[in-house]
Amino acid sequence: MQQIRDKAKELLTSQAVDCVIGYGRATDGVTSRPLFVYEPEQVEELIFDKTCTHNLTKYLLNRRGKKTGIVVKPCDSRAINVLLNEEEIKRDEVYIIGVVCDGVVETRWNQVGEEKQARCQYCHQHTPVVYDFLVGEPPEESPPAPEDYAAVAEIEAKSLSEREAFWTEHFDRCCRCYACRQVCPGCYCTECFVDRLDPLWVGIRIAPEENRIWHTIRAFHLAGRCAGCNECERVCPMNIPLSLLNRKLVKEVDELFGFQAGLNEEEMQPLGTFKKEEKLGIGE
Amino acid sequence: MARIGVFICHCGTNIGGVVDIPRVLEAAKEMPQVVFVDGNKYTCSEPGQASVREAIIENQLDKVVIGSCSPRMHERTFRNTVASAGLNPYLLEIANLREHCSWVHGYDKEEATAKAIELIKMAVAKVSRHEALFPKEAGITKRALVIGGGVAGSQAALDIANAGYEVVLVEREPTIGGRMAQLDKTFPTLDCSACILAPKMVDVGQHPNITLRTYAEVRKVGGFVGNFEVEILQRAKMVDHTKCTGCGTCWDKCPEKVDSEFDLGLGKRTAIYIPFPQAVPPKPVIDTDHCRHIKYRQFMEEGGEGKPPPKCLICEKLCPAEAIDWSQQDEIITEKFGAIVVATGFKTFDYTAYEEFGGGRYPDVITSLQLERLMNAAGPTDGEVVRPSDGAHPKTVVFISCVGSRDERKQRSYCSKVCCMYMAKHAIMLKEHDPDVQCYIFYIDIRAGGKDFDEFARRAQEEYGALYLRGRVSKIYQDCKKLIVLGEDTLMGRPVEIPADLVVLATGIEPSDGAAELAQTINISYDTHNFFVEAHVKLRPVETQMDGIFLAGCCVGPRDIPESVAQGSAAASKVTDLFSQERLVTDPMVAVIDAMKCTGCMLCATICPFNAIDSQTTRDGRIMAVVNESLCKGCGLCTAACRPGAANLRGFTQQQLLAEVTSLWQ
Amino acid sequence: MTQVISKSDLMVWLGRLSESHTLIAPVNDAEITLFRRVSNVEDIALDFTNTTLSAKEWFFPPTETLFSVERKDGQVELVPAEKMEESVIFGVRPCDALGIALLDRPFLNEPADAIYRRHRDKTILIGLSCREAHPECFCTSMGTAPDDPSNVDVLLTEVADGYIVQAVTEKGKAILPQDLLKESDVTPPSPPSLSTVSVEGIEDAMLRNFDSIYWERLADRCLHCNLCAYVCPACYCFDVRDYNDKGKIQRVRSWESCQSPGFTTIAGGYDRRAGKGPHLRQRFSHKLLYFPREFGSAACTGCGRCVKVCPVNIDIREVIADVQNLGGKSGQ
Amino acid sequence: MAVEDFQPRMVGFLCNWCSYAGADMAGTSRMSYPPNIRIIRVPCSGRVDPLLIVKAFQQGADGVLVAGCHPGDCHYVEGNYYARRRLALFRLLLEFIGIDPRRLCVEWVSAVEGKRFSQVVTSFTEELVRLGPRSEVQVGA
Amino acid sequence: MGSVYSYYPGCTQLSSAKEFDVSARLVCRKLGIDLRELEDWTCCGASAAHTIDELLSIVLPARNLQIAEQEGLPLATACAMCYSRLKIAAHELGDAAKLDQFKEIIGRDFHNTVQVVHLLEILDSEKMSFPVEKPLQDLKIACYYGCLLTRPRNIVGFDDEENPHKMDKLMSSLGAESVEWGFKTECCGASLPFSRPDVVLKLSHRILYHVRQAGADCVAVACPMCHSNLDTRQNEMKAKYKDDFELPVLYFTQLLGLALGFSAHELGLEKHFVDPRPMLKSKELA
Repeated sequence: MQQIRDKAKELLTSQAVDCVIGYGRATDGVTSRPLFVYEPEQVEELIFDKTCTHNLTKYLLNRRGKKTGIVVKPCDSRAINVLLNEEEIKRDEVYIIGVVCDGVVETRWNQVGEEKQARCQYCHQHTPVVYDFLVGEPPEESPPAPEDYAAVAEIEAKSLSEREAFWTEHFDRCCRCYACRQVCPGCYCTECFVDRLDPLWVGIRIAPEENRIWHTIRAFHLAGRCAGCNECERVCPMNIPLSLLNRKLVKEVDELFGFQAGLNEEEMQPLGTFKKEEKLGIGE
Repeated sequence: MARIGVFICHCGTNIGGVVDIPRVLEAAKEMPQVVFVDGNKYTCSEPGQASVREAIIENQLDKVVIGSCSPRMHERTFRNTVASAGLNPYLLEIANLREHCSWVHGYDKEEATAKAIELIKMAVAKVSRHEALFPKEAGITKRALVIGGGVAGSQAALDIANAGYEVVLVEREPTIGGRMAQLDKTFPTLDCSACILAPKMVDVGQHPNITLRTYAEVRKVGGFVGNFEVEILQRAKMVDHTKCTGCGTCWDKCPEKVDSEFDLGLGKRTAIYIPFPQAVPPKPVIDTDHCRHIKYRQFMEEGGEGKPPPKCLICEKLCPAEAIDWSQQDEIITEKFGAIVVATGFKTFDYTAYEEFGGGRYPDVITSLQLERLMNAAGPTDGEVVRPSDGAHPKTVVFISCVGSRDERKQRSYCSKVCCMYMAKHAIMLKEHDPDVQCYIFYIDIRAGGKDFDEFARRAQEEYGALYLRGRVSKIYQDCKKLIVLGEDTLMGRPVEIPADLVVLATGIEPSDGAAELAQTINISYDTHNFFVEAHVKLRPVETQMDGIFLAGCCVGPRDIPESVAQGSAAASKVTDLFSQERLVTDPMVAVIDAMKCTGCMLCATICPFNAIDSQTTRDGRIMAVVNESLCKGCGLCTAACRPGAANLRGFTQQQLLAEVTSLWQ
Repeated sequence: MTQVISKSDLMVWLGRLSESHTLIAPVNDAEITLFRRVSNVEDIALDFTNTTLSAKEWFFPPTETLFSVERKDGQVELVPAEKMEESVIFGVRPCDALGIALLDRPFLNEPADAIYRRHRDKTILIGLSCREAHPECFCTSMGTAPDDPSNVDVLLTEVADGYIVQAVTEKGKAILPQDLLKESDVTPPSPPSLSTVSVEGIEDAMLRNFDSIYWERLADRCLHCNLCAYVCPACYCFDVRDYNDKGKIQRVRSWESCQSPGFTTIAGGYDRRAGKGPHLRQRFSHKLLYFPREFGSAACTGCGRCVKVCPVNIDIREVIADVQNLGGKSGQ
Repeated sequence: MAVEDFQPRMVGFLCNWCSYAGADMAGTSRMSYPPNIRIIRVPCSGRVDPLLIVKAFQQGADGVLVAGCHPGDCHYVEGNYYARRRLALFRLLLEFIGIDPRRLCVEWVSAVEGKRFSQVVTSFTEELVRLGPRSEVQVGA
Repeated sequence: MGSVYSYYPGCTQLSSAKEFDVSARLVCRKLGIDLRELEDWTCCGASAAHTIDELLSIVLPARNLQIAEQEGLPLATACAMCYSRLKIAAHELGDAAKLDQFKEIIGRDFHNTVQVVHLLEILDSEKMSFPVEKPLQDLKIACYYGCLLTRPRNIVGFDDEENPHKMDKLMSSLGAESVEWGFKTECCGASLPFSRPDVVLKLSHRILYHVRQAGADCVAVACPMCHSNLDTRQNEMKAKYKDDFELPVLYFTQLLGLALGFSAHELGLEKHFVDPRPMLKSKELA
């Protein structure tokens, strides 16, 4: 924690960056919230603990062209690679303070859980994949445990009609606040397809059959790009299990194309390339 | 509100006989924005078109739907009709009532009519989202680039030049001539290869419209048909060809001897050299990898260890024209062209992959091309056919066909086409050289399709006593001075064992080195063997998917000389045809990118098969995609891949396709 | 002396109401509580702190069809939205009740919004005072209280052996189940105390700091999602669009938020409030400046929902305090 | 509705160069097939945006057919390779949210495969009849 | 190292080619390769079965595969012939129908998952190093693989079928010089000695002739049948072709054994017709 503050102070005083994005304490006094530090003297407000679940990389999209320091967890760091790959941010504009992380906990306003978040339990990326300055000791990288898709498998085990019922029930609750989109680093479209009037893809009516399109395509637009920070699910006021959709695609993308999003900056996202001889189970 | 007119063609009874057209017209009246409906017996006929034209004018229609045969049939026709009525031709949509309806649903008139109504409905919905489109025009740079100076490339260059257009011929080697120059005689006429090729080469070298760039390679190709921008790497020749007279003193006196590529390692050449006497240009280059002076210079510059290599400036000292120029450097030349002919030719299969033939361990197992050099009067042995190992005259010569052809195990499934014929030629020529020679030819089939080809192959057997054995050779091994060839005569059904003095492998044809890389730089497609792919195998054999880029010769696949020449001329005529136009008109049904929506992720650029999308930095520093309309072919990959919906394909916009879909339920 | 109804009798009463009216009450659904139609009173959640969405969604639904258009033999016909049923909403917290009262001002202010009025007229509110306060609650600072009976028709207050029943309006009296009520001398428990924030002179403070960098800085963190607006009992921005649903054209009204991208973007794509700062400032200006000036009080009920759901902890209480402490030049 | 009198409605996105031409060929050679399909002409199978597919399903399509050139034959060289990846993945997603993947049929049909086209459409139509109508929830009120 | 395999000796290894089996086990033990002899194994059908009955030639070896599958270990063998039979059986049973037929015949379940490896594939000098005690200095070896080890390539996938190098690499890693020659994979006449001894003699003679041409001191083999043909017939060759080779023919395992420091006796060198010991002595290897 002190390391982060010192590094932030150094960056700000040397004017290497004009702002450091990190975590501060929330008004409930127990959880954390994003903190933008502009003044060296302000760095003492920076914190880092197991409640720091936010993926701050989203904010880089608002700071194009400005030198910015940012605190990232390993999962968030993958989002950075995605954004670099898609030329949305420039490497030399971002100073990455990577934090070694062995998981964050479930938090709600004024509540800090004991359990690690589900995603942290199957995560084996404890050191950021990209950083300029590393906080904490990189642990012995345990041999990548096989991804755990238990939650996904659970849905897959259901019958079609069960699955349909399951999702309809959830999509029915969606009030289309778009918090999931707004919090997602991968969602940076100047105009989201759901807001478009012409062509009108998604009707204004907040109803299951419209919401279904919204959630299906949203997930698909993140296929091969979602690095699994699960912010979408966390912020959903209606507790829609959005991570299931993303995880499903993460799984399939890995199995079909052997690709995992954001592990490096260069690799082209799977829908931006192809292999002539590959067999994908369609048109064969 | 648009004013849409719907016209339905009976196509005689083709449509009318199945679809209840009056009912379709009734229904069409009710469709949104439709203000006029009419039927025709034959809409494509002159009276039919006239009635459409009049209707458009009388009813001030601004959009038109025609229910008729497939748009693939008459779209162009009807666009002209619409245009003749003063409408933008792209404000037309055709509903396919014949191929997709009446002809396939004849068994059920009810269903067919119902379907026809919906097809019209879809077309109406789509046309209501149509916008006027305007073709763009671009000028043409009337200069052609020919890549490869073999017989195909030379022919193409000459024909284009003769048509009065400028040509730049780029050749990787120090001379043009290509493979044909290496050959001794040509089948089936047995006339001397050099004798018929040399004049052509000279013409190329001297043609006022042809700029020859030997010892050069194409590095980068940008732009599009009519306006290519090409980067050519001109390697340093170290000899100023404007001064050099080609007197030959330098290469006579140069002390450094190295294996001659042209003679395939059978002979030597000097470090400053011309590959062969009839080379064009007849002026030498210095092989910087072997030149003693260059070596010495490098040694000194790098301040290397040990004793420096011998000093040497013999060529410079002896050159009467003072043409030696050590200051030359490789340089990149950028030029503009309107069209490109690719004729990069072939190389022969590397037979060392065949362990059963010794995998290159036996000096007296050679390739057919090497034999050509041995037989050639200008070759390393002055035309004397001798064994590389001991210079003895071979009496028993075994030929093995299909080495690196028709062999799945070596990933060479294809037939190299010319081998059967040149083996016959070799058998004949060897006998001519030395009557005591006995030739054995192991073959799979004799493929002698061509004018006088079969007769030729027969002569080899009947007049020149070549023994043809149908079967593969299982092994060659050295036994003292002999090469023992073990094989099977599948016609006799028994193993054969031939003690041979010389074994000649008919190595197959494959694309030259770097073919795939070149294909990538100029963005044409190539097959699994790295042969370039024609736009259409049958109907567009010398064109590529890229407008303005044409193919000739063996870079497309195995060919013989006449075919290569023909292709050279064919490609040339395509080029001149292109150059005969003053301006190029581009199809307006291409993609556009909405600057307001583009997020600059450039996914579209990566997947565009035609490199038609460039990135551009906007005033506020955002990266943004822009479509090069001359390159875009309107496939719409970008449109489907664009998440923010910035890319949209004119003529098949998201709005239009969605309108078609939703119209079905409205 | 007060009237009391036992817990079991409450269920009986609600049962009766569910026959005569459409009964709407808090129901637990996927770990959240929402007002939903109930046919079976067993489903009603009594142990809820507060619902995830306020009762607003029953007067001002996320989406409702204002009217639809149908093509009948060449003619175009307008079909008004279907009539709504007489309904009772049970379990409205005082803060939400205030919220409804706040919505009344813009919606019922002549010319009144006919559909909203219809919702109001046909609905009876049974309030439920809060026994406990939560860290996000600050209703007392916004002019109501955990046991505030105003703005509902009937108020229930939980006591040991049941609920104190307090009819507030005639409408309320009318539905009281006299046979189930008992006289009792229980005294209502003293309301819980909760966090406060002073809105004293907030309008002026807002004016003073209208152009303060504060808003830019606050907006750094803001994701501009619509969450706060959608959970807010007092937010009432909406969007109206015509929507062609498989040939059936409908004029649809649905929730909108000042944080959404298109908000106040006018023809030609110009947006007076473009930029994160002005965007976010609009939310608080409306609640703490424009609405009070228009209708006399802040458009906030202190329910604390926005505080609770905001993914990045933009806490209106903190904002109010900050703005007041900022020393911007005096307003006007 | 009884299965036998259920008439599925399907949308077919056909690439202009192979499959649409293949459908024309089916017409020219009078190879009849069920009339349920509504063909939408697209330049390339790679032009088909999943949005169009979900939209068709939402509107009430019982099935969607996407047909393009055989891999390697794409008129645009590689369009169908991208389509293949996109649709393969999208199909799995549809299945995951409870839309029967058999309702999204992807086939490669060349310009000369008129017979094949009619077979594809016929068997797809039969498949959809077997699957029966889609549930109200998906199609929407 | 420390690798574990099911081991299929094969019939000849227990009789005429005992020294092959013995040396194989010896060197493997020393190298920490754990060979577990298959319980209740049967003949693979060798060169006879497939000339009589195709099904038989599949079922015989496959039975052993089935047993190995129970063990759940890869199946190793030293004999080129057994190797080829096992490989071919596994390949043939790739066909579902045949697989069912097989299961029905032996009445046991089988999934055809066993990986068959030849000892030469295990003793890969690129994957492991050998604790050489006695380098095979100035010993020229002609490595003879025989026709079965590398063919058919698409089924066995052992090495280049015309000019394999696995054994040569092994030998050179032991300090010997492996000569390049053209007959590494030519047929020795296989099982014809009883029906067509003349053919066997001709073929085997040709092989040895070229071993000598290549200037080798001895032949290294990986197949008992090849061994017997090359080793036992040198007298007849002398008689018929006037070629007195006196060329020792050893199993590659024996040469490996020598290098690892085992004695001539331990490796059963005395069991050969052409006694290799004098030649080895002359090079101070035995």
